[in-house]
Amino acid sequence: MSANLAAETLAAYTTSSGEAFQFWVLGTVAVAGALCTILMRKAVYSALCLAGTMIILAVFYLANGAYFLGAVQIVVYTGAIMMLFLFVVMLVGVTAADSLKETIRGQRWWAVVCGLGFGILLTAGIGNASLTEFAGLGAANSAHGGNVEGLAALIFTKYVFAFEITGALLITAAVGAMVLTHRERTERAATQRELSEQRVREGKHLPPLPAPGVYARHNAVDIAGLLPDGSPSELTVMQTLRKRGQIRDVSDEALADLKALEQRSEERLGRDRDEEEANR
Amino acid sequence: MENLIALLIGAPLLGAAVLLLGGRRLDKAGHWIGTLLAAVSFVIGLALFADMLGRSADDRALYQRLYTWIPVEGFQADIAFQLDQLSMTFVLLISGVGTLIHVYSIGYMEHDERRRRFFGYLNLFVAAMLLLVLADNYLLLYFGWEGVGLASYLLIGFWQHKPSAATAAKKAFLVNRVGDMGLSIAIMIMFTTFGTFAFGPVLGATGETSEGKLTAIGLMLLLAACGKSAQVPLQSWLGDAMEGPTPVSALIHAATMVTAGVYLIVRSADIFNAAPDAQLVVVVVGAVTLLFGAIVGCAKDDIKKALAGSTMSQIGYMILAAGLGPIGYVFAIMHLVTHGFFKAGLFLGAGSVMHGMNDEVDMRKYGGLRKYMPVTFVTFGLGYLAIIGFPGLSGFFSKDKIIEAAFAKGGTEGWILGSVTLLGAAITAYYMTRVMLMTFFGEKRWQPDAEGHEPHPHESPRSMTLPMILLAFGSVFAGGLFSIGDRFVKWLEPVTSFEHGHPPISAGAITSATVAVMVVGVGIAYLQYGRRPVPVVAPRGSLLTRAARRDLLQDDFNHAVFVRGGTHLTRSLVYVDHTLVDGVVNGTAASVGGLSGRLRKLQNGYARSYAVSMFGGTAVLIAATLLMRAV
Amino acid sequence: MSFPLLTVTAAVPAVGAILTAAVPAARRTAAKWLALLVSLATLVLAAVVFVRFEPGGERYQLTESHSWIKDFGVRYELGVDGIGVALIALTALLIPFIVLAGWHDADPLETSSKRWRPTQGFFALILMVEAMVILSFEATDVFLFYILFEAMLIPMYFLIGGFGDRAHSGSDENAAAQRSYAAVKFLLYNLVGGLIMLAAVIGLYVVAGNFSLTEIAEARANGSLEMATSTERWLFLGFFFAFAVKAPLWPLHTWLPNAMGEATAPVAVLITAVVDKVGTFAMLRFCLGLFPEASKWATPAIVVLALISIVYGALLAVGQRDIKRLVAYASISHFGFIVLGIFAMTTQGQSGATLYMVNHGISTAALMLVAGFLISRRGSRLIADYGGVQKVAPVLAGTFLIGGLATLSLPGLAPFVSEFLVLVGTYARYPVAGVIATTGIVLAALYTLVLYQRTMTGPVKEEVRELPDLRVRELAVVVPLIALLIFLGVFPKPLTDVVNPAVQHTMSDVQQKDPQPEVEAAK
Amino acid sequence: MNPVNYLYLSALLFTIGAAGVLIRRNAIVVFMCVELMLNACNLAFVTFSRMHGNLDGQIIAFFTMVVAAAEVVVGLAIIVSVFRARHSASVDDASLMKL
Repeated sequence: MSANLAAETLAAYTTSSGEAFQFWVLGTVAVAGALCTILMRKAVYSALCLAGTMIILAVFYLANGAYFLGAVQIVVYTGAIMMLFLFVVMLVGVTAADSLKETIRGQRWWAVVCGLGFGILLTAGIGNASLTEFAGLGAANSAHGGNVEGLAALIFTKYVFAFEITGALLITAAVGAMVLTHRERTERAATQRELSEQRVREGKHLPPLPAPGVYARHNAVDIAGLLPDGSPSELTVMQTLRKRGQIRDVSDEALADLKALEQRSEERLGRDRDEEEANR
Repeated sequence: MENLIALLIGAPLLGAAVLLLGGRRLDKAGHWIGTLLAAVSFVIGLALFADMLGRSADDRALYQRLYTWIPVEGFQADIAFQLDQLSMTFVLLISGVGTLIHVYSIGYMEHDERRRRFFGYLNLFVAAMLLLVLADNYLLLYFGWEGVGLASYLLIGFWQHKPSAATAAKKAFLVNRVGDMGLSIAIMIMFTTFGTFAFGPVLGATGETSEGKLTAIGLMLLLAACGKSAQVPLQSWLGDAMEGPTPVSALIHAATMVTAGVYLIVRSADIFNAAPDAQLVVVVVGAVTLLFGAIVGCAKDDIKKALAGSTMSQIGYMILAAGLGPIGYVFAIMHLVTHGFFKAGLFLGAGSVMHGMNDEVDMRKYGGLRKYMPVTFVTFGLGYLAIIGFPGLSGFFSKDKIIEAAFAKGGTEGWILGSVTLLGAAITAYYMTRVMLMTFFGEKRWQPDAEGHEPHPHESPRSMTLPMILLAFGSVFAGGLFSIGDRFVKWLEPVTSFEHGHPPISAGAITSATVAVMVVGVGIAYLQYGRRPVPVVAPRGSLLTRAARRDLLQDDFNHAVFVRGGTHLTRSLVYVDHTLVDGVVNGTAASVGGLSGRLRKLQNGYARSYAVSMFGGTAVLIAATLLMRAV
Repeated sequence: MSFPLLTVTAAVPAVGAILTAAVPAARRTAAKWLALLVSLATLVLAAVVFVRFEPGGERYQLTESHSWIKDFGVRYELGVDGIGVALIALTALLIPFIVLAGWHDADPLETSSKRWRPTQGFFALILMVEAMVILSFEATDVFLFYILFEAMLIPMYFLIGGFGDRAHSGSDENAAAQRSYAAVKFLLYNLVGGLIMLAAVIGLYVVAGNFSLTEIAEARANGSLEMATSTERWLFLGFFFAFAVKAPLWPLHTWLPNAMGEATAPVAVLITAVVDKVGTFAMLRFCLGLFPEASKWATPAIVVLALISIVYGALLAVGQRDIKRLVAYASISHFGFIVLGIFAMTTQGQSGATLYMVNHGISTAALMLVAGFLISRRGSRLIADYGGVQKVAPVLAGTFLIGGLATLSLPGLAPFVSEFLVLVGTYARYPVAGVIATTGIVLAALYTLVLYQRTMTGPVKEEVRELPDLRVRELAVVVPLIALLIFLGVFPKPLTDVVNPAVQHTMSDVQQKDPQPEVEAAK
Repeated sequence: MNPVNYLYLSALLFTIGAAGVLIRRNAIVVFMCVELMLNACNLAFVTFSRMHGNLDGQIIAFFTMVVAAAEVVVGLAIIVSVFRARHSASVDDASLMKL
């Protein structure tokens, strides 16, 4: 207990060399994580990198004497919010990789200029402010018996209105999310018969769609089947994969494989023939 | 007694209000109401006159103050009246002649469906004119001055359905407004100089300011007088004003309103006395107009326009006399009064002739009318004799005095002015004889008009002849009555001041010369129009005649310079306003539009590029904050 | 606390506007009567203000003061001086006539849907404008005034753009385009002016630390608030620009003819007789009251602009072919006189300018409303389409003539008094300007009489032969206005009594004395 | 070590996050970057709280988290429904706002 208090006091008034070491190591990792977040082509990697950064931030909160926030950061942010992100990434397509090629003219250039300028200005601003001394949180944390108690005292007195309003905001957000994502079915779902009749009326794809990988060696669903002329048909891949752009483009590969197969069978057949001829 | 002064104005004003607001139900009685109220004014005037005669010469002026009109710090304009001998003279002339002409109009306007309104306007005029002469300050005078202008506008344009009448009315008002501008500037100068514009303080303090200021006031007053009294260069409206009904021409454009300019100058005598330069200009204007009007009068075939030229010329006499200073003021007024009688009589006579001739005004289509209209002939004839200065009649006395005064001006000036007035007298005799001969003598020359109606000349009804007869009496006797024992001079002397002029030649010689030139004028006219038949279609005539027929090209000049120039100016200004002033604004709008069209392309719809600008903006804000703190 | 008379006077039309707007679609007539009643009630309140105001008393009377935006020292501060009282009276007086004159202007076309409610909107907007204008005459807080100054643009915009004159020469679409052009032009001009004023208002706050007119003026007078000369000038220009747009002064005038031409006659009267007066009023109260030194500095330039306005407006009026545009240009000329009077900085000039605001309101209302009646009968705004109306509709022609005569300042009618005071006041300080301005009276006669001659006299045109004369409702509009013109023309004392002390205050604000008459000065 | 370093770190993370918002097209990644920026701010708040010896900074950070949670919920819901409708999670595809 006394050790805990001592640590608190320490965190509140001074920075130990241990904290400095922790800062430099974890800080580097956090920056790396942030950079990875924006540079990874796949959203799921970005999410994971971000989660890492957030966990490191939670550690920094703890180091700064914000014990409650540190815990909340891990539980709410890393736990809840990042998971939500991952869910959505799953929904949208976990393996889809974005092209990092810029399409808006001048966008990247301006982004870099603004980013650099902004960073420099912020740094200058911080450097400009005389922040060499600091008060520490010891007194504030111990006023009500601890960090959590202190926060509680503030939240339920001074910030009680804001707190209540955020409560309302959360409820609204929850309801809003449901309204946005929930689709009420306003009509009876079409039966298979109706669907086929509709297809007949529209005059397209009367027969069932071709199955994927007809000529392929394996029945992977993400490989387009090849048409008789050897070109791959996207129709053969299921719609969701198509939309996500997750068709494995195998045409060349398949053709090469085919060629290899033919060659091999040729060789074997030739060898067999040769053998036969030889046998004859 | 002084409380009656307001009633003088009030009676006709009431008449105007009742008649103009009363509506159709007064159509039957309207003319009687109008005439009655004008007569009431005349009776009050007579009562005041009697009262005034009962007091000593220095104590005759009456004052009545009703209330403060415009109460503003340092600017006190009162509704207040002053009735002195000068005003009295005018009151009697206006209400007297005015009443007679009301009576005359009952007959003359009998067949006009808007007769009630006509009488309303006439009453309005009488009220405004009385206000003009009774005002005790220049601002109130200005009120009356514009009031008579309005009445004149309404009456000239009474037959509004005729475009010519409407145009003439507008022209009269506009030209008068130019004169009014002079009057208002004069009042402004007075206000800044004297701090007031009441007659008493202003005229009493003329010695305390510079001659330059007084000259400026005098010239501005003269401009006003030129406008109202149709003096050169603002004379052009008077001829056109004859578009109005003839009683109007008689009352407003012969006897009363046009003489307001003379009143103004005589009333402001102290200012002019102290500003010799202004006086000189007055004299020159008078002299020029007197010849100008006379020459125009010689050339016109329209009987009313000929008389209008004559009016202009006679008022030129008055203005000239007024410009001569104390030796002339009284005679200016005297001529004004006698002229009021005989010119009103002449116009009424002309109206009577037109009445009998289906409103024909071209004298070349008259001739020999004396047999058909004996009363008109006699009264017109007496007026004619009066105006040409036939010895013993009114005009002789008043005009002779002016000619004497002109000579008495002294030096070269005196000789020039004297000769001009004499020449004027000769021309007057010439053109009036011409009118007389063409109208009443010779063969009958009238023809059926376009619709085949042959005129049947006939004498006018009693209501018309009676005023003519009364005015004829005035034309014959007024001059003598005034001159015997210098009555008129003594009457007006306390107000206008008077000095006996001393002409370089004897008065007798001047009188003889006057009579002689009159005889010459009559003689020439007789040779031209009495001995020979008058052609129905006017001959081409000499260059001067043709110019005179066109008012000596004054109208053409005005038209070319002011009307055409003004039209061009306004048109080009409309263009400028549209293209330049508005164009600058619209151009700004267009260039802003163009700029935003270009800026619009930044709006590419990509949220990310908006985010860049937001981010950049934030960076700029931070930079600005840092800079501010650094500074 | 005493009864908040000023607030109530402004609140009655505001509440009336809301109520009028809420009248159900089918009850159009009820909406009209309601609007008329509300405007009459406002008139009664304004009359109470006029009577309660003591000319000899404090400068600002019937004051109210409440805190509004504490952090910026903005207060809801009301108070009236004589000038404000006169203009409130004018506004309250004119609105009933405007309502009455516009009785049928916003009736929906028969083909339009049952639920459409233009009539309610029209009258509600008029009442809203009235409320804002009255409040702006009462506001003694600069910020409050600024908000009202801008806010009244909104209802005016809809009145101009939404309820155009049905008489036009082109096709319907063309008319609609013209109308929306006019409305947008009106809005843009005034917004630009307002924007510049906003900058000046903020600047004033930075310099003075609060928005109270009385406090700032007092601090300036007793020297506790020093302003750098250049600061004062810039602030003055900012304010003046906005007011010059609104007034409107040459060369910022071009929105007025469009707006007045395209709007219905009652709305045109609302623009020129009521709303524009806020501009000239504000010049007197704010420009002179807050920035006396800068006002004196700018006077020569402003006098020149005013003179140009007078002559230029009159000349352009002569050149117009559209009756309503002609009246608009005439108004520009008259506004020139008002500005001239204000900046002549003499008692006569400023009294004259204040009277001019009132008188011009009444006379333009008379002329424009009669012109509106005429136009609504024939369905054309072009002068050339008329002729000989006098013969078929003598009362209409007569009232039109009187309105015209008032416009050309005939003595005996109210505008003469004010115009002459302005001229005398100007001449006393700037003789040349006085003389140039005097030419305005000739030009005024020219455009008025030309208009009258071309429309009313001459042979009767075929198209106007069946024109009916004024109806009872229209007479009820015109006759009181004309009576008022004549009454104030011969007895302006009730007005001058109220205005004189206020003018004295303004004169002491700018620390100017009337030039002494030469004769007295010599003594 | 001076805790001001945390601020520098915070600034750096914020800038990285902002750059990510500008560069990435995938709406989900953009969203993550926004979260990164919010977290960077929170770090700054917590640091300030420590410097000033005042818990208010932590309270703000706390509120930020709550709001961020709400925002993420709604934002992701929007992304999902947009993806459903347009079969794309690219922010550039939703560019109907241009004229």
